[in-house]
Amino acid sequence: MAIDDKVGRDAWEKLGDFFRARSIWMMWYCTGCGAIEMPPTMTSRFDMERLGMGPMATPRQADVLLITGYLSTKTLRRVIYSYEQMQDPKYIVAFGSCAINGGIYFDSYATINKLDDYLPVDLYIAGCMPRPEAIMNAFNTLQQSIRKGEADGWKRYKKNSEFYKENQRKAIGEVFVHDEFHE
Amino acid sequence: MTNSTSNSIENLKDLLTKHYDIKEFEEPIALQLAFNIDKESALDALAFLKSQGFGQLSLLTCIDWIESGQFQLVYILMNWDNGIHLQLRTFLDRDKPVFKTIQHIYPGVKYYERDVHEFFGVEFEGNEESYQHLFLEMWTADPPMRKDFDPVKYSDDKYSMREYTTEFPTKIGGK
Amino acid sequence: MNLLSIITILIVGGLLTYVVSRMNKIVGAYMTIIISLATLAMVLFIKSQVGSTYSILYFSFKLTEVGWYFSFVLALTYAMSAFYNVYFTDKLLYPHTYSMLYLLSLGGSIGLFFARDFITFFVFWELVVWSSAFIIPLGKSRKASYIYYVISTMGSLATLYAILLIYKLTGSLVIREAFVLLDVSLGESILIFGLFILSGLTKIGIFPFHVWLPLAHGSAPHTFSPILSGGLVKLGAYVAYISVVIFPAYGAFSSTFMVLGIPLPIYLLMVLGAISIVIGTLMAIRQDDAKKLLAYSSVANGGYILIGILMKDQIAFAGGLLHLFAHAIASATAFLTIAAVAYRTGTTKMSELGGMIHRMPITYTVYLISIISMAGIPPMAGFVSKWLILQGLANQGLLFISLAAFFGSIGSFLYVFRPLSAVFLGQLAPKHENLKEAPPLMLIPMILLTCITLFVGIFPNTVLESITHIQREAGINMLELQQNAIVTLNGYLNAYHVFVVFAYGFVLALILYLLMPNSRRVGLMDTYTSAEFIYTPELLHYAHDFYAPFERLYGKHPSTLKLYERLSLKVQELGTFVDYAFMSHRPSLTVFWIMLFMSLIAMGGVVQ
Amino acid sequence: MTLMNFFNALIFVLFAFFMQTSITGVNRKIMARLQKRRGPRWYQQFLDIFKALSKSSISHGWVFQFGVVMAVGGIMATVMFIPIGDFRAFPGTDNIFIISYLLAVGMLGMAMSAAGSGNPWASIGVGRALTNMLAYDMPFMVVVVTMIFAFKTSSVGEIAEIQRNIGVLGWNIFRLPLGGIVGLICLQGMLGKKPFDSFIAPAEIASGPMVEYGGRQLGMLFILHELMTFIEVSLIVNLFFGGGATLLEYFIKYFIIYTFANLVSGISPRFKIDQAVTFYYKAPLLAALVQGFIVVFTGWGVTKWL
Repeated sequence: MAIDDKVGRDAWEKLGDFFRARSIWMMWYCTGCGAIEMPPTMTSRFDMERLGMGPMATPRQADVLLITGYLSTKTLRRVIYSYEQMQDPKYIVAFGSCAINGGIYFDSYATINKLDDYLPVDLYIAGCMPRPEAIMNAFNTLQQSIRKGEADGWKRYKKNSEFYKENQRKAIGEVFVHDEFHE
Repeated sequence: MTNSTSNSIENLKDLLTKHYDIKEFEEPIALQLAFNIDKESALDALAFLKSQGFGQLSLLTCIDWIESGQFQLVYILMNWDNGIHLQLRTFLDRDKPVFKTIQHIYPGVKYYERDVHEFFGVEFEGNEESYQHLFLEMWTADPPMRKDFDPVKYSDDKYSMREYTTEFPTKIGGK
Repeated sequence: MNLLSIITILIVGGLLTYVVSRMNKIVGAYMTIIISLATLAMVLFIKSQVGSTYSILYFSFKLTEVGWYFSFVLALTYAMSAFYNVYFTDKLLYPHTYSMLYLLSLGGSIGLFFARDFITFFVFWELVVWSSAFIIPLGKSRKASYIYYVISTMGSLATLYAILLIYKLTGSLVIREAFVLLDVSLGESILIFGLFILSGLTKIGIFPFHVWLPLAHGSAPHTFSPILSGGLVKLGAYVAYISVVIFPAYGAFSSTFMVLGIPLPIYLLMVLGAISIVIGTLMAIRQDDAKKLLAYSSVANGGYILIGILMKDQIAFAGGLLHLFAHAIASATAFLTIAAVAYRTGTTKMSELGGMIHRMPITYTVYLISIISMAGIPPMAGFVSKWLILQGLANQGLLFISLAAFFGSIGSFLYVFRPLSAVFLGQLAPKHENLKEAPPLMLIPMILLTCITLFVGIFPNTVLESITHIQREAGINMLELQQNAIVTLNGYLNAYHVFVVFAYGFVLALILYLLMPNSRRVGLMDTYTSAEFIYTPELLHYAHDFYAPFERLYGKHPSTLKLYERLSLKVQELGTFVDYAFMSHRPSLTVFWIMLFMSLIAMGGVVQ
Repeated sequence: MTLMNFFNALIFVLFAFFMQTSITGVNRKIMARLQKRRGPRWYQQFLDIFKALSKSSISHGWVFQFGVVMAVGGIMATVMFIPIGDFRAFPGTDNIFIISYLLAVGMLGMAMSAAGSGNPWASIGVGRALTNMLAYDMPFMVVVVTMIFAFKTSSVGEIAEIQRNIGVLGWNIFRLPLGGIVGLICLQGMLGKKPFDSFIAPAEIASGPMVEYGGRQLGMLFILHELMTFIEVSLIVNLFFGGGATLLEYFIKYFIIYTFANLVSGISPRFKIDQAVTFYYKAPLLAALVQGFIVVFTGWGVTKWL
């Protein structure tokens, strides 16, 4: 599928987006403090499964990666490695102010401030941990944007990948860590 | 229970003052004793205390007194028989902070020394591993816990900030 | 071109090969290939001369249907495994004796199958036992050869005793008449039946006598293991055939207690077969060495063959004989593939191997098809034979034996999958990075055997045809074969239909698969490791303790080998006591014995 | 083996897929109601499968892809052998042993491609799946052998026929009560439902064999799972509940049994794999053997029945 901004989606991708909008599998990677909001969203009061969303164990099977809170440099390396293991088309939803502008950890030497420079974010949810209502509303918006084809974070990542790679290198140096714990 | 431990703290104090010239003792809370000791006799004090029943080294940490240009190493020991915690504190010079490893006394101190080296830059001769990183991955700047390290400046130039364009409406009901 | 020429060519050829390979090893190895291929061709050629008898010196042969079937299976396994001799000669200590014994054992077994009287039968039986006993120590361990020789001689001596007993009772040595003339009491017929079948049990490796099989197969030279498990195990099946079909076992034991229509002695043997299936499967699941694993699977499949032959009815008997053929091919192929891997990597330990498929794809496919047949999965020959055996057991209502049979067939999924995943799939270790595929001369027999397994799996009637001839010769009502379907009392199997529908399903799945966006090739190490960076493939390869939770269930199991060792210790103690009591020169002992006898005589009890 | 047979077979496979997938969707709603939530739409399972098929995917080598196609092909072939009422895609091939061994082709194909992905989670999952198969198949096969011995036929369709001739009381669940109970317990193992699904434990071994599948392989494996469920449940329906004379009757029985299995799975914990093996080798195997002895030696329930 040749990807460029201007050309619309071909029929095959439109059909795909129809299915992808109604059945999104969430990767089970709780990167920050917002992950505690997921259980109430999944269980009986809010029931995420009504939207056709559910948790899946591995990046290969998942569609959406939830960045639920601040991202330290070490976590960011693992998030980037998992994101690249996910299958296209994939989406990213960032929870809370820490992903938007660093939040209360803006001055820390270990956490990044603007997630958008390192990973293509499709949707931000404001709040210093958004409550399940906000999360459900966000998932609805995500589904509409997928249906309309606006959730093209994975296309942006592919298209200007050297922009992202450059930012990643500047912030965290090498993604693949070679030290005594991993050799 | 308390009178036996209180007199054991007393005879602990006499024991220590007999061996080393310790000016004064502090008792921050019950069952806890803190005292300062000079760098040279700190090592054999630790060995001596281990033989007195202080089998557990709970913590090794470092305090950065930047005004007086000194690092202060704090060893917290614990005696399981009478439950006494003991803080052994020594001062190091801030510019060239060097101390000896005590792995032969408390083997568990290996990772504490590595942690203190990573965050303060204190060298522990004899513990070659302490020169590697423990928590920080691929860290190139100088140790972050030192007071002369400015995290905000580091964070600003390493991690890009989000620019906010501030065009709020000048007056209520603006354009 | 008749039977005598085959046997003479083999015996003389064997000695000739010894001389030739003395001069040049490789030529000796090629000689074994040529001669065994010639034997295979001749065996196929003499199929038309069934029924004729020959005699030479003291030996007399009779060309029977069952003899032809067994020798065809043997000749096929020998011919195919001979191709490997060329590559393994330099690894052997005495390659010339190996080539000679290789051909002598083939000659012995073919002579055995066509023996008309007991003397020829026993002579050729000993020829096979001796030649294989001397080949096994050429491999890794001598101890395996001792144990093998002791157990099989115990069996053959028992058979010799039975033969002499029969000769005394009936006065005739010809196999087919001697058994018929036997009209003796129940006890004596049980004795003769038990003694005669004992050598069969030891050769197949049934429960109490299975101890030698894993040791011998596991440590035999790589090219001889396929023959040991594919070929020589079948000699025991031939003895079982004789002792059940030619010796009127069902008639002689009709007066004993009948278990669901089967006389008790035969039912006990079937229970032994069932136990050896269960033990073979459980032990095979635990093994880490691929060859030992396949050896234990031969113990399990030997149990199937014995049960099939002992049933002696329309369905299970044919199943037993077909399983003999299918297992011979499947386990020979599996051993050959493991030998190819061992030739390239030098080890058969599963925990040291991994990811062979990326360097030896053809060997992988051959191994896959052979284990599909060994596990008894549809499109292959193994399925048809297991189907027949299970139908026969279900028809007879033998619950315990069918339970063991199912345990064996489902258990076989576990132990056949273990080498597949530990040796061929999984991570490729860097030290195996620049391995090459097996040499071409090794690929020929593997591919040939795979095609045979597949062909017999789709058109089983080609082999079942000759099995019905055996049933006619043995006087059992023949299996009903339609165009290429098998019709039995309570089941219908058209293997060709099953294959066609399987292929149809495969095509449907392939079409659906190809419609979708194609997949991007990704390296083996780029896999989900909970977002951690791992760089050592050996550590990421899962091969050690593959079925750990299941193996823990029967961790502390009693081992028959230790039982025998304790037994031998007891015998030694007895020996030392006797030596001390009677053989020593101490006067005190002689005085003691004299006093003892005097007192007995005095009591007067000894005289009359 | 005319062309009509093949066309019928294709229709049959599609019917089996759509019926089972919609029943799974309805069951997901029932499971949700079990946990006091509303649950997804009934056609959510279709959406999941077609979404998975529409995504791009990775491959770890030719065996990784060939195994999946072989597995789904084998299972599609098995579905063609299942009889419903008097409808049989290929007459005369619905032998129990062929069906249960062709199921093994599906299992082996998936096992081969999972191990081919080189991920240790997958190999652990496959090892557990095969051990699980060794556990639940023993009691079930003993019951199957008793049935073959009792009814003198091993074709699934004829067994269902025999039961239907005597009417409702002729069902094997009543004639061979112990056998029926063992069949339902083994169904729980066959489907890989909750008490016996340690081989796809999502948190413990990252969903076992499915760890490296994404995109079209995952979609194909979902289809495989649906078809396998169809085969196993329809086996139980035909063997123990008299199969369906009409399609509607068959559908009702099928739905009740599958929902029952789902409800049992909804409320039960997960066995460790060796606990599952010891569980199956205690009570169910004993019950199956007792049932077998009753039928073989006394003939109650088979020859002496109303």
